[in-house]
Amino acid sequence: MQRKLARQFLYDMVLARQFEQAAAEQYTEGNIGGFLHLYPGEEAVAVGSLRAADPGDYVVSTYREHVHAMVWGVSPTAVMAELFGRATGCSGGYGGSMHLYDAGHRFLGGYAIVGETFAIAAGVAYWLRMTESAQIVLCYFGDGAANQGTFHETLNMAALWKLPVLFVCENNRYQIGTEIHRHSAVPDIYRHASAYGIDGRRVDGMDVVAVYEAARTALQHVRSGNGPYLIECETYRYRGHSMADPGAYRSVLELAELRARDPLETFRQRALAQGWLSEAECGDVDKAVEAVVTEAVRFAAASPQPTDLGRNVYSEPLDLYGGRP
Amino acid sequence: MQRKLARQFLYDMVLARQFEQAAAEQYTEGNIGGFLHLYPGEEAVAVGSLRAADPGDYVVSTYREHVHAMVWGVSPTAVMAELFGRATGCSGGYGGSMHLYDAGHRFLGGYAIVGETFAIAAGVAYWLRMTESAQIVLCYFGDGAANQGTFHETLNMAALWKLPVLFVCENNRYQIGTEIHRHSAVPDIYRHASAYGIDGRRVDGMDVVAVYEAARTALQHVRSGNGPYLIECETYRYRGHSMADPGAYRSVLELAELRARDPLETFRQRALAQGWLSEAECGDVDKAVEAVVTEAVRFAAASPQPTDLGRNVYSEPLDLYGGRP
Amino acid sequence: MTRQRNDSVGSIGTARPAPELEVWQALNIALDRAMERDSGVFILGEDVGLFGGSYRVTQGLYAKYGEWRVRDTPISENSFVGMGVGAALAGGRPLVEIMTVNFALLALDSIINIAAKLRYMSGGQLEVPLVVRMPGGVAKQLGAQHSQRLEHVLVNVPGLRVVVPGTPQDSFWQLSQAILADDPIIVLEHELLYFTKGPFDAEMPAPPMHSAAVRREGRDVTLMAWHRMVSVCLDAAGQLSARGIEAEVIDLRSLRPIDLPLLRASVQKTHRAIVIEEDCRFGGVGAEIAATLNEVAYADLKSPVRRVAASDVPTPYNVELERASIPRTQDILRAVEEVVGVSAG
Amino acid sequence: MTRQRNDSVGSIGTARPAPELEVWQALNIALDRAMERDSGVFILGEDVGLFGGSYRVTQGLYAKYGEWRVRDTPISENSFVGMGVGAALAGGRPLVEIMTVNFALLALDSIINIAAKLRYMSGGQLEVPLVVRMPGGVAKQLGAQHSQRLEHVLVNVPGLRVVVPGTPQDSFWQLSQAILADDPIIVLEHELLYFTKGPFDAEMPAPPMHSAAVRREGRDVTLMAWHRMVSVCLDAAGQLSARGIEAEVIDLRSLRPIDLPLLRASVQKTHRAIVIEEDCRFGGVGAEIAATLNEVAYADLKSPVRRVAASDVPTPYNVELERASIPRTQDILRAVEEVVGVSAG
Ligand SMILES: Cc1ncc(C[n+]2csc(CCOP(=O)(O)OP(=O)(O)O)c2C)c(N)n1
Ligand SMILES: Cc1ncc(C[n+]2csc(CCOP(=O)(O)OP(=O)(O)O)c2C)c(N)n1
Ligand SMILES: [Mg+2]
Ligand SMILES: [Mg+2]
Repeated sequence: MQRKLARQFLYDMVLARQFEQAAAEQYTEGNIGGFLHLYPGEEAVAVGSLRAADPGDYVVSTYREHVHAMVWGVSPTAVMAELFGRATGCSGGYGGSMHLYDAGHRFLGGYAIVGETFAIAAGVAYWLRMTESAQIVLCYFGDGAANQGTFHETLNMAALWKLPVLFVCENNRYQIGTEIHRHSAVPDIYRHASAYGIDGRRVDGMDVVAVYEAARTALQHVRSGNGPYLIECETYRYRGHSMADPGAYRSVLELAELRARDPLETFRQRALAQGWLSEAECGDVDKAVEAVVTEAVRFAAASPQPTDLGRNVYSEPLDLYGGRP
Repeated sequence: MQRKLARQFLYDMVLARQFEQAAAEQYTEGNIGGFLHLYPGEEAVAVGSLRAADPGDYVVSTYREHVHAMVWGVSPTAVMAELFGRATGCSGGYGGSMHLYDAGHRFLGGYAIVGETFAIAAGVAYWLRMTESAQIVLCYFGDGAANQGTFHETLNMAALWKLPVLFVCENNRYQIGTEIHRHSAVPDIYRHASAYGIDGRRVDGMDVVAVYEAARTALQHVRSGNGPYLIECETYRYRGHSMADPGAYRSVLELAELRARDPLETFRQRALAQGWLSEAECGDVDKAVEAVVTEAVRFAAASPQPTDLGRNVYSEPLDLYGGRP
Repeated sequence: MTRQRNDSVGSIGTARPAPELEVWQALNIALDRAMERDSGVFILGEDVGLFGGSYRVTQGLYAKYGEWRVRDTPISENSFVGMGVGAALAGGRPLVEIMTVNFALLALDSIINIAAKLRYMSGGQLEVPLVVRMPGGVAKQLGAQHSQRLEHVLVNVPGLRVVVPGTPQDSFWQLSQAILADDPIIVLEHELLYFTKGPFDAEMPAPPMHSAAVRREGRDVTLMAWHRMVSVCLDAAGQLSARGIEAEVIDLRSLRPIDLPLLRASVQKTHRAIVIEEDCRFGGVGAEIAATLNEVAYADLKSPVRRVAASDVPTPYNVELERASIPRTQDILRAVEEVVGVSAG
Repeated sequence: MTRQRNDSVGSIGTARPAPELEVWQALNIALDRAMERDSGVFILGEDVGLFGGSYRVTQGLYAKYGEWRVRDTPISENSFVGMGVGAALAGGRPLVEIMTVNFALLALDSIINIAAKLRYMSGGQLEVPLVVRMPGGVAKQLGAQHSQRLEHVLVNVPGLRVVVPGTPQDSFWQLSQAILADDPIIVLEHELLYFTKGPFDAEMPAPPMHSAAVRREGRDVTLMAWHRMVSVCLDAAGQLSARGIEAEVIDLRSLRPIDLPLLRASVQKTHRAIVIEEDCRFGGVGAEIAATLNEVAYADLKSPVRRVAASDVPTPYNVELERASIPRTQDILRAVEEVVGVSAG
């Protein structure tokens, strides 16, 4: 593979890892509030799939979306500022960690109610298909989200109308504290696709190259007008569900086993072994990312608070009492 | 097969046919109001499946449930009286055609919002399983209902916890005016079962014996603790969706083709040919049913109206203002 | 994500000669004109296409605009409303028909927790020009599950606007205005009004979408209502007039926002007010109107604002009980006599 | 379909020595005792079992009663609430926990169009002794989608009862009473109150489930609130007292039905009343209370009932804006000064 892409993968994953680490620290220090869902362990999924897409495509993600936003072009400073709730955040400080948006990059969020991403993505795809646009939509969801009725409803419609959506399942085996075998009768999420006549396949979500290759094939299929496609990425989150969850329901062994397959480290070793990247280049990436993350935190901390409580509720200010004095 | 059962099938289907015919007439005369969804053409489904169940089992049906109620033991007079909205109706005149109930017979309705039957049935089954009861639940739903999120959510839970439910799909090819190929990406409803690891099969819903045999096998499976089972019955409704719908969206040819396979007539011919029933017996059934239906209409028309608007909202009368004078 | 800009409502397309129309026809014309004018307007809903709509509102549009712009959906309310939101985000002007308000209970997450909040949550980057139409109200013996009213649920939600046209002219005006607006707007229609006739002029300039209208002038008491209850109020007003009591009848037309200035002005004249609603009294829309009017027009009121509302029961199937469960002319007469009596004494 | 009959709340099980407890512990004890007493009581919800519940309310019950009586569900709100209804019909006393009120938007069909209506629609044959617990309110920076309040939605529904315990004692009493009742009951809990401490005595006889409680006596103005707003009112009352204004603070405890007699009695004494709510003002529960109190206590009131409520915006993430979006002590002080001023002048 090209060195350029290899460097990109490494950069994205290092950024993802360091950014989330910084976010965790800032949360602990009280600079970030609310629910904070982090991505360590799952980096290969967002990076591999998004890097396979075209910049003109749309992305719809969940509340665990910091990394998706950044890989899709939202600057780390704008994301960190949003976590800080500042006016310079990508949602102006009104959204928060679970509600990152960037209209310019067609990054449409950021949805905190499990299962919402399906219909939003399919709706965008409906519009793209109706207007015969060449763009497609990437829709992310977790293993737990697959049990929500909207999964079924939306996949049926997406298949029925051959909508250009790539559904990417981030199967990290858990719905908060409930392990997949206890929440899904058929834990092989990719197998559900066939119930709608949709092509689905499973890929090692700890291997960024595998995810990238699978996503390319899938996107080719979707972009050619063959309708939706579903990829199930087997991955794992190292941390608890959110900063509030110690993740005590998981065994130390399980965690160790998965950490041994760390997507970032395995890729780094492979890149070095294959000669895609040199030690020096890897070192440069680490340094570059460190600077970016440090700057993101500095920028966020130095940014102003939003001050207008009532704006953006409607297209123009609306007086509920029609001009009440 | 035994003559007794054959006579039962014939009686049930003739009653179903004649009762619905009478209901249509009473609706036209203005004695029945609201939405009236009739069953002609689909008789073999309710009759074949319910006659295969044990009287102690529970039944949960849709708004097209007059026949299910009667086959399950609710008297035709009580059903007709309910359609008339009278106090003698099986729901006291408060429910109407779409809301027939009979607690004594464990006939739990009568649900008018498409897709509601799944969870209700699974909930009853959960209780039966939790209390280690030998009873099971029969859950009816249409082809259109299979696209509702509750289908997916409930089948997953029913499979996950091996709940004793027999899901019976009345696939009459239409969701009001929308033909199945236009509402389901995979019109083979029974194939959806496998997405949950549930056994599912398709049966000729115009053949009461076939439905009965399939239901027996399925019930055996369910009752033995193997979890849910799904039967898709391919059937057809002769009339429009409800009395308000002329059904203009269907071709005359399609209708003729299906009428040629009329479940009632084909069974009658077969029963005669096989010697299960004699002409005389068939004639007796027609006469007996005619008397029952005539009596049902007379009884309904002669019955009193319910008069108390406020009863049965709560277990005991509740003053919203806590004793407001 | 560029979205076509639009001209004003009054001058849509070309006139059709139609002195009197039924509500469904007025809605149909509004849809047709909006779709002709703006190729970004499209319809999603159950049986809106080939079947022509349960209440004929979308009749003819499938043949004229094709399946992509008039899409028959499966029974998947929460998801097809959510798809409407997605399409709106991408640049479209989707118009979702929920076959009846009762099924909207399945789609409230898409309406309340997505459509209404996205503009705000995104710091103003995203907009959701979505129109959701739903027939509702208590019709004729449809039973409890098909008679659920949701006004009280929707009016409380920041980000939504709720209009309740009851005449052919208002139906045309307000639906047209809703389609032109850039916010998620709920258009509640009443199942018993679709086939009622009324004057119609597509060229008449439209009043503001959220303004109320005085349907009958009077000096003694103000009756405020919407949808079918307006005609019940007019009926009561007629009978009251015979007894020398002149009731002013106001059609609210919009429930979020409400046209409080008009209500105040009326109360300043009549000094007595009653809200009549088909929804249940406890926590209904009438409570908001009464509470607010009591606050802002306290000095003008001779007695507190009264409410005449549906009985606190699920809607019974029996025809007599059903009638008794929602306000009838006599209920309004009784209430008026009470307030007029009270304040006279 | 026989269902176990129950003894009264006051005498459940045996006492545990616990002078002061946190709300979650009181709820936990109520659940434990109900499950010990009645084998028909069981729990359905996300992470209620192995995980012990997001707010620890079900902690320890999975180990004690097993997976059938404490069931971890998939993320399928509408269906597992519907299953609760089915189990209740068959003879059980299901207790469904919806992880937070926000997700209840997905389950409203099961709650409003099934649970609340079955007894009535069936002519009284069926009963649905279902309890649905949901944590809600505006917590700390959870963002707009996780701060949706649903009081206004639920109080309007015939067939439902809605209680809003805010103290450990009330949480124990009202949850215990709800489990014993034979109607579908919604128990709304507040996310910020779970870990607040308060006196607790499991043996103290319980007051009626739907009664309100006077938390502080006063003669000048009545402040009515529930959940976290009660403490905000008490804070304001303390400051007012320093200025010679004695506010009476009432904890509503129940929103459907409401304890109007108590509110009336208070207003007869104070002649001024303000409803304080975390929900949005327009069409909120406060509107019902204000409208009704204005009607029945008109003569006693020196000024119309006021409302202090959340701003009409989706809840912002930014901490300062979030605080400003719901009533604070100073907002109550301002409102009190207004009514006292107004009525004094
Ligand atoms: C409808 C709904 N129910 C419950 C929740 C609470 N909740 C937030 S995340 C989550 C688990 C989701 O698991 P999964 O889909 O696998 O995504 P993951 O967090 O593992 O990435 C739950 C139950 C929610 N946000 N929305
Ligand atoms: C949630 C919901 N959406 C829409 C409707 C209106 N409706 C009533 S029956 C029906 C078609 C159902 O089709 P199917 O499930 O195949 O049952 P059938 O009527 O054919 O027996 C529709 C759309 C409804 N009652 N509930
Ligand atoms: Mg997961
Ligand atoms: Mg059908």
